[in-house]
Amino acid sequence: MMGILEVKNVNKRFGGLQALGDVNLSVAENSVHAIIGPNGAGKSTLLNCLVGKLMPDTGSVLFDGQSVLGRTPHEINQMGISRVFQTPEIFGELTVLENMMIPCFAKRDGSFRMHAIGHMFDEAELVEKAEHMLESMNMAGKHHMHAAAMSRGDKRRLEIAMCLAQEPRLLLLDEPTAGMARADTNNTIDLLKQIKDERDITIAIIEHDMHVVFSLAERITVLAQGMPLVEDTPENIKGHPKVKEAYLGEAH
Amino acid sequence: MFGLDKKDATLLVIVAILTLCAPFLLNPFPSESALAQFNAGYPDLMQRFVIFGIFAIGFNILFGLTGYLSFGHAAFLGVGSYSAVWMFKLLSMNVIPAIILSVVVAGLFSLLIGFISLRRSGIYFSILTLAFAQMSFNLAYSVLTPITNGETGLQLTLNDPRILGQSATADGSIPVTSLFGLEMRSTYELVMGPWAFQFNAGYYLCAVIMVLAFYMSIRIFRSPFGLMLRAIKSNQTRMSYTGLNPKPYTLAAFVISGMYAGLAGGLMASMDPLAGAERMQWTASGEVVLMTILGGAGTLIGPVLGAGFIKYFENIFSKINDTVLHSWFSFMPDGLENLVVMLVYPFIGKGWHLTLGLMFMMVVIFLPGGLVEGGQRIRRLFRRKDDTPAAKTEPAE
Amino acid sequence: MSKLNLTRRGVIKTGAAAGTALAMPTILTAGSHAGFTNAPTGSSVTLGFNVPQTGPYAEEGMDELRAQELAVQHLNGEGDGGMMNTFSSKALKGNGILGKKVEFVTGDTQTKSDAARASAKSMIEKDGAIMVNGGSSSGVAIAVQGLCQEAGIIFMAGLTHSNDTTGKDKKANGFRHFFNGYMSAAALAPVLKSAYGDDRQAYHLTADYTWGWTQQESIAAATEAMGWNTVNNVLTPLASTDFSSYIAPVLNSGADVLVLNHYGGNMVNSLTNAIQFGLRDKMVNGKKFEIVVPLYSELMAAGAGENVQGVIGSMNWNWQLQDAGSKAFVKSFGEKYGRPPSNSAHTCYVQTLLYADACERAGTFNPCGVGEALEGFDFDGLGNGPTSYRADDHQCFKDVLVMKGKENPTNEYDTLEIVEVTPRAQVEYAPDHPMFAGGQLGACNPGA
Amino acid sequence: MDAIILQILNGLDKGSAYALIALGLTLIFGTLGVVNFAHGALFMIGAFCAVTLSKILSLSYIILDETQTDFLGKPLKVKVPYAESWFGPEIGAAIIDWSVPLAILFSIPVMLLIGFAMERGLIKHFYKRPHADQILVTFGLAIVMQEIIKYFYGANPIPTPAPDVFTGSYDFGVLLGFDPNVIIYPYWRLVYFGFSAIIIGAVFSFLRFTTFGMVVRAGMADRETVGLLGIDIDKRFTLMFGIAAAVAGLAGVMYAPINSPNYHMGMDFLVLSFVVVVVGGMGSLPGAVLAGFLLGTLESFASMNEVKSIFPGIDQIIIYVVAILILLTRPRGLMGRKGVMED
Repeated sequence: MMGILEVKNVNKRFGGLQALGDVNLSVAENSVHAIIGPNGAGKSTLLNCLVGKLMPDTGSVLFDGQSVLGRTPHEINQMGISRVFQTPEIFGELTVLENMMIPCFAKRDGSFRMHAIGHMFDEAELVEKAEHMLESMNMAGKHHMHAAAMSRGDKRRLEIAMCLAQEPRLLLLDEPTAGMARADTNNTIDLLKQIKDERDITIAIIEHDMHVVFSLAERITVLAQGMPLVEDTPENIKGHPKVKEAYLGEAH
Repeated sequence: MFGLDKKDATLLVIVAILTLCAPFLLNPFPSESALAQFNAGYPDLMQRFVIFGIFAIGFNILFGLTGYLSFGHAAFLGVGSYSAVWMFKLLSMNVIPAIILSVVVAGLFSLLIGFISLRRSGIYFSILTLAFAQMSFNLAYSVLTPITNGETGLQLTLNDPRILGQSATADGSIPVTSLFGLEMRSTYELVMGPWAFQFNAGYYLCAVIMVLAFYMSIRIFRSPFGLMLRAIKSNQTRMSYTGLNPKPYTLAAFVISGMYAGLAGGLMASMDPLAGAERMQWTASGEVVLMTILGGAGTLIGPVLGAGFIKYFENIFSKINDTVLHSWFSFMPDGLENLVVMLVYPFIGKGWHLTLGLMFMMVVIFLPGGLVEGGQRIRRLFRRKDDTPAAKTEPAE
Repeated sequence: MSKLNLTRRGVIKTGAAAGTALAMPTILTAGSHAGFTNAPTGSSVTLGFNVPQTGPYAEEGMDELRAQELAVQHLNGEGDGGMMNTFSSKALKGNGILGKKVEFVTGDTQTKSDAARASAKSMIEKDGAIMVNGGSSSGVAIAVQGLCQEAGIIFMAGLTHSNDTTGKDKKANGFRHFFNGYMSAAALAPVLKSAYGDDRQAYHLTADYTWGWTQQESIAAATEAMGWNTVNNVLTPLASTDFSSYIAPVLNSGADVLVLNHYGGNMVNSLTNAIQFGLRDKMVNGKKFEIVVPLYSELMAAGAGENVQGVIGSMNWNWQLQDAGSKAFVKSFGEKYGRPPSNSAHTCYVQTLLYADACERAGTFNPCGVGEALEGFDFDGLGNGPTSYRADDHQCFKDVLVMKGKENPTNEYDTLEIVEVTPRAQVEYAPDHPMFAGGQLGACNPGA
Repeated sequence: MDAIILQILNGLDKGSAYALIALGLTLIFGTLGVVNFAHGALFMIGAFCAVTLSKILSLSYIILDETQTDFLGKPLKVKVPYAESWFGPEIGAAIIDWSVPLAILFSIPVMLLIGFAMERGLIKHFYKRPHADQILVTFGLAIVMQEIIKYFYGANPIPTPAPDVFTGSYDFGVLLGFDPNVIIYPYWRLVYFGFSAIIIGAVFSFLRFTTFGMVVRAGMADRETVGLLGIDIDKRFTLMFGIAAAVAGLAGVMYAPINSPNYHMGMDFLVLSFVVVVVGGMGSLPGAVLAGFLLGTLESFASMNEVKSIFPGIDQIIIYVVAILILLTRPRGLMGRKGVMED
């Protein structure tokens, strides 16, 4: 079966360094797929190749049968891929509600629309959608706060909410729990589980934290030194000797 | 009201009332009193207040919202002025076609320059705009003299081949600019006891246009488009990863602000049909940056305040000479009078640049949000007395 | 209650009750509204002095301002009267103008046409100035002259040397006492011929804007007429500060004279650069290499320092002139300010007196009357010998000074010496001379 | 051919002035991350150090000479410099004559002090502020500085000649086998070129071979890490600012004889020096030097009549055209690093 995301023979070199070597990856629709690997395994490079920030030297990346290569990040996003960053990328100077409105507009109007006359809150339908998203993320009542003033956990939830507001078909998460306290991490896991249950969505997650990975993932790809090591179910990965070897010596 | 929420509508109404009453408000001192020196309610300066207000409002749409610092906006103002004067020379003395042409030409010119300059960001963008503007100035001053009349500036002459209208009036003068027959320079003078107030047709045209421009700027600030521009300033990464293309948004903002500058230039030429190359010099571009920041970049009213402040300084403070000073302090004993005059003189009259520079540093150091922030601080100071710290984060005004 | 008075300028004056029943309404009478802009109503009359007070020409402007203040004192009967005593017209009595005390307002032109117009407008609209005097560049002069024509007041240009001011951009309400590019050239040519011979190869460096072009055109025509050959004319950007790349090729071009059609900072720098290259120490074509600066001013000479030594140029007036008028002016200026006046100061002083005198002779402040009194006015005793204001283009005709940088200056003001006073007949030209063609004076405009 | 050699010479000389100014600007930007619009004013103050010293050295007392008269017909006041009465006319005159080179010594402490004061008093508070704020506050400072100079020295340029031995020019043409007078170059400009080369060399060696320089270079590459190393970076930044100010000042001192200094000469150079820095790449010292020479040479070539007859007015805009072309083809200038000043 053809996955929603098909990565074929992707290579990327930085000078003398082989960052990605013949990476193949297939993410099945409506699954949660985790990509793990030690530091420097090429996880972030791979992610950047998927969203248009980096251009692979060779290989192909197909999303829903269409190539994403050579497209800009915003074009790829409009195809249905949203990305959550390691440190939340939100519009700090804007209010929470304004933050939420932006993806709503982007979903409806595409990558550019000269929409300079009406009031942004006159679009009742979109405002309702934004408010609904905030409510479902337990952020009602924070509408008029500056996003930068929120706690880190709230920022993360806002970022995820912003991505979901675009109704993406594929959500990419780049170490969403990095640097979080255990309680926050668990909240995030619950949130992602909830999202998974409530929506038709494919989630690809890059994660360091095995606890998160094994709580969520349905399939796992292990990268080491830019090469895919194994791809299997969480149960099989857990005891896999190659994986243990790859992680050997890494303090964890 | 007008598609604005209550707070914005109030602001608009206040601004409208203030501009319409400006002839009274700017002439608070009786014309014979010593303080009449500080009166600013004469047509030329009032026109400049609102015209530079328009310029700064437009600049703020680019700089205040997207954070792109252009050092070349004066070029659009200059191009607007030249187009307007050419329209007066060739077509008619009516200001409407001239203003329309200046906005269109400035829009096209800014589209070209914006398209190229916006390929870079940060200081590289600033230097690109600066380079374009300086090129325009240098060329307008010398090589393009057939079009711009170089050093002297483009003026009307008695031989202009005006298609709609005459080259010279019956008594051998150059016709004056008008709005369907209402001469822009006609002034109604109201004398009330010791006070004299001047109501100038040109000023009111500019004032109405400025209120409209201000209204447009509020609409843009509050629109989804304005939201996108603020998003660009805040976080371009998130912007792209939300499927939005920042380039056309910034370019649109650049062109809109260029058209505002062209409008200001066209109005300037309509009030006084001359277009000089100095209008395009980089210091003129710097001036609008100063206005915007002095007033408060990214705020609605800030740029207008800043424009008024700087123009007031340039036109009122520069005219205070030592004779005037001596007459002010003549009540003091001679030695003291001379001492005071000596201490004050470096800062005013020919020294007004020094005061401007100092004030400017003070504002940037202590009031990064400009005069608007100063106003907010004062308001908060008063509010704190009866209000508990309800002062929470206010959305950008 | 109110009286409407629609006028040509479109000014409507109204006296209205000042809000309360107690206040008496001010009703403007016809007498207070004499049919021209800013007609003085009280016991005083206001003159507007529009000079650069900031920017590179600020010193020039300061000197003009000093002279104008002095002129106002003299008009009001204070001080020693200066040139009023030597002036051939005796209409001025030292009691102000037409019995009204003279007051003045000042403005800063910044040497930008926009700013100059703004400050002139503020003098006219706010301070009620009846005339505007001063300025230090042709661009500003022409811009302000246009404004004054439109507003209906008299403009007397300060330092403006472009042919255009009284050529294609002349205006009925504008007058110029200063000489122009053509007159400089006409005055210089014979002196250059006798000093450097009639077989010279000239290389021109010219400021790339209107004044530079007209100056170059004039001097090239005048020198070619006496046998010189113009090897090359290179235009230099106004913004240039370093002229080395323009000067370096001069020697190799076969030229033996360098003409610097520059003014102000440009001239100071280009002359300094040329001297650095040692041009004046070289021999070319068997002759000593020479430099000519068509338009000199004292401040430029001071800025260029010893570089001006031996360099020939022209001037409108100089404090070293020994006629009674100049001596009287230098004395009263020198005693007040401790320095000799510059030639632009002289121009502004003289123009103030001439304006006042014209008002007295016309018996009105109406610009049309004043203009008529100035047109074709012949006078003497204001430092330039017999002088005439030509009616056709409002250009003043008088002797022109040819100056040379002094070899051994005795003090900081003694930088130039007078080589020759070229008589007025030699510098005159027909009003329709091609270099001045293209404009019309138009009709005088009294404004409201 | 001779014309081309001549313009290359010219270009190198102009370029050395540009490079020197741009170097100081880049030092400040590269180490402190501050966009200093007052740099032109520092250059101007340097030139006025030369003016001031020459005024101090020629401080005079006045004697009245009854045989001559001044413009008012009174006895002429003749100024006799103290230097001449103390050291004798010849040595005294020589001291006055050499005031510009002496001003190099005089200006270093002055400029260092001004630099320290500026950094401690003002710039320090702007490290964390947006670049726009830095531009504005330093621009305000530049206006204030030039107005102060104008207040004391007036608006007119003040001639500040080089020592007599440097007047005249050297005939390179003869050296290269051309006719005499074909390629000549003023001595003082040659001195200026050599001087710039020495200063540029000194700054580079200072950064390369001293511990201080290594810390600063590390700071230029990654400010935060250096801060983390526990090195007292504050003091070094202050010193760095002082050095940059001194470099600007020295450039100004030596420039004084080339063009008589006036109060707004800094503004004339400001735009130009920014263009140079940006073309070179913000924060890159070799880039600044390279761009300085490049733009100087191109400007010289653009002033040739042969070029101007093809592109009228090209010398008016050449600098900007080059800047635009380079920025569009090389996004970060000739030698700029990624991520510097792009937000």
